[in-house]
Amino acid sequence: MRQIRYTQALNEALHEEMERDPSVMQLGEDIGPYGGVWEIHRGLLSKFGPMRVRQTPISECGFIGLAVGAAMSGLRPVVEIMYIDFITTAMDQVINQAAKLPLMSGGAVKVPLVIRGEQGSGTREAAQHSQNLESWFVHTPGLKVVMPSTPYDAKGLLKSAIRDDEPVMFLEHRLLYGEKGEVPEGEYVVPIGEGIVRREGKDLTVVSTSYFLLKVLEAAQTLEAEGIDVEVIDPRTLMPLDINLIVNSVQKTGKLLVVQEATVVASMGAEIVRQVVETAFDALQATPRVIGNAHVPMPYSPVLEDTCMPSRGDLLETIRQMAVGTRSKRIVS
Amino acid sequence: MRQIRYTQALNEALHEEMERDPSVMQLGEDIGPYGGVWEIHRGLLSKFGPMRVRQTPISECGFIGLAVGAAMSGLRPVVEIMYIDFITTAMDQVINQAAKLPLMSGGAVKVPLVIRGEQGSGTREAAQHSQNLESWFVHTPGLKVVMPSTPYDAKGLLKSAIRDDEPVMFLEHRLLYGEKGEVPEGEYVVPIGEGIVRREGKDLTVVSTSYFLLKVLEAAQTLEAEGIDVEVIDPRTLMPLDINLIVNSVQKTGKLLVVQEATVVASMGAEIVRQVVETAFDALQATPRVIGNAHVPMPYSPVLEDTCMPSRGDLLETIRQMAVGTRSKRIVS
Amino acid sequence: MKERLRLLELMVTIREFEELTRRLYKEHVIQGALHLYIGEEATAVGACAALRPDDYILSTHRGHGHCIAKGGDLKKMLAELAGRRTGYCRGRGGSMHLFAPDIGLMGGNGIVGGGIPLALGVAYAVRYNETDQVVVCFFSDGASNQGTWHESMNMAALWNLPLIFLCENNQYAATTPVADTLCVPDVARRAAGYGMPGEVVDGMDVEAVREATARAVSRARLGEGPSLIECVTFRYEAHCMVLADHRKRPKGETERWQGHDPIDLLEKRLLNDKQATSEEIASLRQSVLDKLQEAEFFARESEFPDPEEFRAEHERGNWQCVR
Amino acid sequence: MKERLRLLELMVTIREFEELTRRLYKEHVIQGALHLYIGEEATAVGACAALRPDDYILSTHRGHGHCIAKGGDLKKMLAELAGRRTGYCRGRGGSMHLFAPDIGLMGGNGIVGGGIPLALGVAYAVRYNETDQVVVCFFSDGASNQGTWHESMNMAALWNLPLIFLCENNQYAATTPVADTLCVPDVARRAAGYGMPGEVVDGMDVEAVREATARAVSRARLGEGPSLIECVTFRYEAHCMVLADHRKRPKGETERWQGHDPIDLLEKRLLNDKQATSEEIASLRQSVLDKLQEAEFFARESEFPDPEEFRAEHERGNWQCVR
Ligand SMILES: Cc1ncc(C[n+]2csc(CCOP(=O)(O)OP(=O)(O)O)c2C)c(N)n1
Ligand SMILES: Cc1ncc(C[n+]2csc(CCOP(=O)(O)OP(=O)(O)O)c2C)c(N)n1
Ligand SMILES: [Mg+2]
Ligand SMILES: [Mg+2]
Repeated sequence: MRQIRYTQALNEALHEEMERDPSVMQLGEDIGPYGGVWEIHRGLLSKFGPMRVRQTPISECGFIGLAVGAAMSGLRPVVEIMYIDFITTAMDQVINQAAKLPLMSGGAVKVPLVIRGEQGSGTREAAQHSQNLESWFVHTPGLKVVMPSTPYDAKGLLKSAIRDDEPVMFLEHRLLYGEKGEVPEGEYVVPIGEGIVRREGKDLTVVSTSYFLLKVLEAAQTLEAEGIDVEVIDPRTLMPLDINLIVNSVQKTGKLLVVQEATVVASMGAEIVRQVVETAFDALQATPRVIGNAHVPMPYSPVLEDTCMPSRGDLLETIRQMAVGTRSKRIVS
Repeated sequence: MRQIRYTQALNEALHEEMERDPSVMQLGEDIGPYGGVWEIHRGLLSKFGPMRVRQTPISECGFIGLAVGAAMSGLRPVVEIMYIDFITTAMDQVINQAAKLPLMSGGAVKVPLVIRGEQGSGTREAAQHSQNLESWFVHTPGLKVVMPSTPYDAKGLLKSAIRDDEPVMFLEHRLLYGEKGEVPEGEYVVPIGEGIVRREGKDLTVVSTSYFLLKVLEAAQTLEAEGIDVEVIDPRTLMPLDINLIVNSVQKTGKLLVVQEATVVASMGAEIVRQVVETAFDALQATPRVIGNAHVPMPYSPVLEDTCMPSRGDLLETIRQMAVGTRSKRIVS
Repeated sequence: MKERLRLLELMVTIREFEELTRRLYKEHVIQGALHLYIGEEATAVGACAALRPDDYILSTHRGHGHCIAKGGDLKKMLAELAGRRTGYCRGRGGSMHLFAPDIGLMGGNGIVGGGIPLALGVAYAVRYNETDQVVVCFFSDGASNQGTWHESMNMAALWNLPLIFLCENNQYAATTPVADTLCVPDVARRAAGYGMPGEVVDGMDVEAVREATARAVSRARLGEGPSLIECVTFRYEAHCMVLADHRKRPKGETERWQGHDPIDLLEKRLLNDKQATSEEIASLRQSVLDKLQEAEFFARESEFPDPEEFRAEHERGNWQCVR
Repeated sequence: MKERLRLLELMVTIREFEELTRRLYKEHVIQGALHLYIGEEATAVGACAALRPDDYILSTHRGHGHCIAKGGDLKKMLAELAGRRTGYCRGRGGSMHLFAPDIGLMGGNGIVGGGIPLALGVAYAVRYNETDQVVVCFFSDGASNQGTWHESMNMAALWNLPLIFLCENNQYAATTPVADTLCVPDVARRAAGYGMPGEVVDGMDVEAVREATARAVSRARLGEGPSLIECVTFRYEAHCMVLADHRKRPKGETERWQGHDPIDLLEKRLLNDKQATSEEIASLRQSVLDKLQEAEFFARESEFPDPEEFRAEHERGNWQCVR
């Protein structure tokens, strides 16, 4: 099958959905003639014109609000937020408007809106350009949250997100943009809410998303040689979460490790632990764990950024410990 | 000891701290002649004048930013946000500025800032005025998060927050405002980061904060008659969290229930479960649980709002089940 | 003449509706937040009188007047305020969140300034669909100092959207007088910074508001872009039911404005111009009261939403964590 | 004459500093985000020339020029850009986040428009402390469309703060020309909506910028409140090191602006007015290059921060979840 880049997969999804449905439109900074700073909007302006491909001023709150109002009126806006960090300037429109109006209106209006953008650490851009904010959105009722890790999923999930009648936060990772993967020609969608087993194994369940998933898969590969057999699950969607897939895996392996890039406290990782503990407490044969970025604003200096993120070595070590280490000896009355 | 209202305790803290330290100032809507819509600023304007008690336009992003800039310059601003829901309009200044600049500047600037305001559900004000957002702030490195449940703690913790050199999110609950409690005359502080055992018990550890704590204590009282002995812990501060206090209690009771008003997914409750599981897995004799508001934007209608919040009955029932119900039968290899 | 009576009827309906909600609030039939529009009737009624049924409006936390002026159903409104399933939002929104797309009302908003970008989006959709509808975005003096206002003014002008920014300058934002929050004497003069016409009108004069709005509407319909209209008006009552800020106003201020009451003003005109008699006006008021009584009855008798149904509807509600 | 040479020296320093950072970026000595200020030197240098050392400035993502113009230490700057412990922020901030309170620089900012309310706060503190310092808030055309700008303009005027809003209109926000984002021909005309003086100046003419700023500074020092100055300037280079937007500009545009280069302009004046010879200018440039070489050496030789120390410093870092 042909291999294309993650950004190209997104670009194809946009082209196809805009062709399919005249109510689909794009909003965002620099998405016009330049085609977006990430080049995901290439070719859209010339094909669909400025009403449907609207390059905006740096007024995130205003244009995300515009998108919400347009969505209430029957359009299907897809908004690019250049770095997820900037969503802070528009949180009111995301949280109090997009997420709440469908319910508050009693269904009188729908908000079929996609807010997509990249997030992530590891590029030495310092604390205001390095956050992973999925946990905020997962915590907020009224939003769906999607985090595709492959070009295939990026395209298929973006198409699903655009067709969804609820607001969807579509979170990419800028270090995934250059990654290539198999993407078939022609129409397909990946449904929102379905996770996938990326690798089968029996010793330990590792749940991971987005860019970190690649590192987890690589670690799993490495550990195979040591006889450690890791099952890797990519939820792909965080809200709604395919908890059954995770629980089934933990039922098998008895062990859960969540690996994420977001800071850990009150995060999606903590949530996965909560849900697994709540539904499969008795299956757990070791303390479930979450690893992720340190709880500090991300420093610029490469050496400091590196110390704030789980390294390849940290990952290998954690998996090793959990897979082969002493199991919990507890006997329950 | 004298009994005063929660709002009065806050008012006293503001008066005392402004008297003690000329760099302490107030910012917020309607805090001038009217004394704040919650009346927490009574008497401040006439005593300290408009430079120190600055009533603002409805420009939350601007005046919270003002507070950050003023804090960088050596003042100690205390900002009132009328409902925590409105912080969405100023998230950038909270998250990307206040929380990050101290680190990003390498310590060149400090941001001794308190953002205080009330949150909560239960007053039929619908989805845009009913959120509990502590989990977002806990998830964000660079912020301290405080949630006092009694007038005593409100006063003592507000004084600590004002004296703290880091930005503190000080989260109140509007249904606590009318509550009275013992507050001594004269100077005292409650340190940030110390939880408290509100009630000793041996059957079950319940962790709860803010307004829900009152309901938990009442439930514990009720259940005493049934022979159920509940230990109730009020962390008071969520970041940093006094996890030892909680873990010690769970070591004793073997069971953990977190009761909160916030929605549960990716919340502080999930975090407490994660931390307890991680540090005291073997002590757990039953599945730890979190209960809280439903994962929906809060509807207005009283019957619907009630169905979205754990009721007194739900609370009693959950505690009963956990305290006396079948324990986990799992035997670990 | 018919039209003038209609304006009067709408203003009286709003005023009496508000009086009724006040009573129902005291009885706890209405709960939560309730912001009365009394004193400001001429702005909603005047502005909406210049609109077609298929034009849009976006409202605020103080939105009953806007809904009535745009043709809202009193029964559905009151039922919503009482949290009933027969309400405009099936009881989910309440007073600050009336949505009625069928009459062009695209929602109230509990976030001050939060509705302004939504109006921008509705206007964008109008242009997208190439219809000749227009959108009126209501907001008050307080909201004009929100960043959303600036961003929306700029984009509306930039893209020439059929959007009318209608400022109801009622002299206060909650307890705070406008002079304490607005660094210039009026909001309208800010329009120039966006290359937009900006006009101050007497917001107590329903016909003046209608005329000013009609001018802006005709520009917008012709594709000539957005306008800003500032209606100078006054809120007679407390900011909301739990504040008593109106008691602390400068002595005589409210009375002065009441001397220029929008309903009185139009009544006098009708009488002066011999377009109506006192009796006709009295009977108009009575018929309004009758309709309101019916609406009250409807709201009181309506069922509350069914929690079971609600839970079933919201499958992501995580209900096992509630009970 | 001394003063004019000093202006030239600062502008040359900025330009050469930027050329150096570009080289160091290609070598990965500098990483992450890097926004060059080349072409805009006259605005920072002109504005800061009107300030006292104890006055404040707030900067942006494109902040090297501001820092140098306010008297920044080249060594500490470059060390910061290279992520060293000897940098202004001990390596924690990087290019977009230079903080140097000792010279009055209260920080760059990675959020467009994010620094404007901070400047408001610094100006508020100045008034609070009753000193006669002033604050200059740098921002570019793109940032002027953020809500924070409006909110800050209003509050600065409302409370008469000693704040100068200094817009560096460099014609673009990333790849987007200003005409696509600003609904009026210039930012300065928006000042009237805040009752503030607003002035457009040639941002390539360092002396014009200095004079305009000096007028605003003297107003501010006398307690007469804020001003808005719009400097018309141009960014010659790409938005940042990872975009090549400058290649897609209309043909000849960059060259036209380069024909009005701020450094050339001042050099010509110095030569014309016989205040300097070509040799003197060449040697000034050489001395700048020497200083930069020293700074480069310093940065390269400086140690990186110590991760252990960093972890110890941040006890709430939750380090057990990292490794
Ligand atoms: C963002 C935000 N800040 C504050 C509030 C609280 N609040 C509700 S109404 C109001 C006053 C609004 O004033 P204005 O815009 O003039 O409207 P008016 O009440 O006069 O109609 C305030 C401060 C809010 N709802 N949203
Ligand atoms: C809130 C926010 N939105 C978007 C960006 C991404 N971004 C960084 S610089 C820039 C362009 C800024 O334009 P302008 O304000 O004119 O400054 P200039 O780069 O011209 O100096 C953009 C869009 C950002 N950093 N912050
Ligand atoms: Mg008002
Ligand atoms: Mg620019």
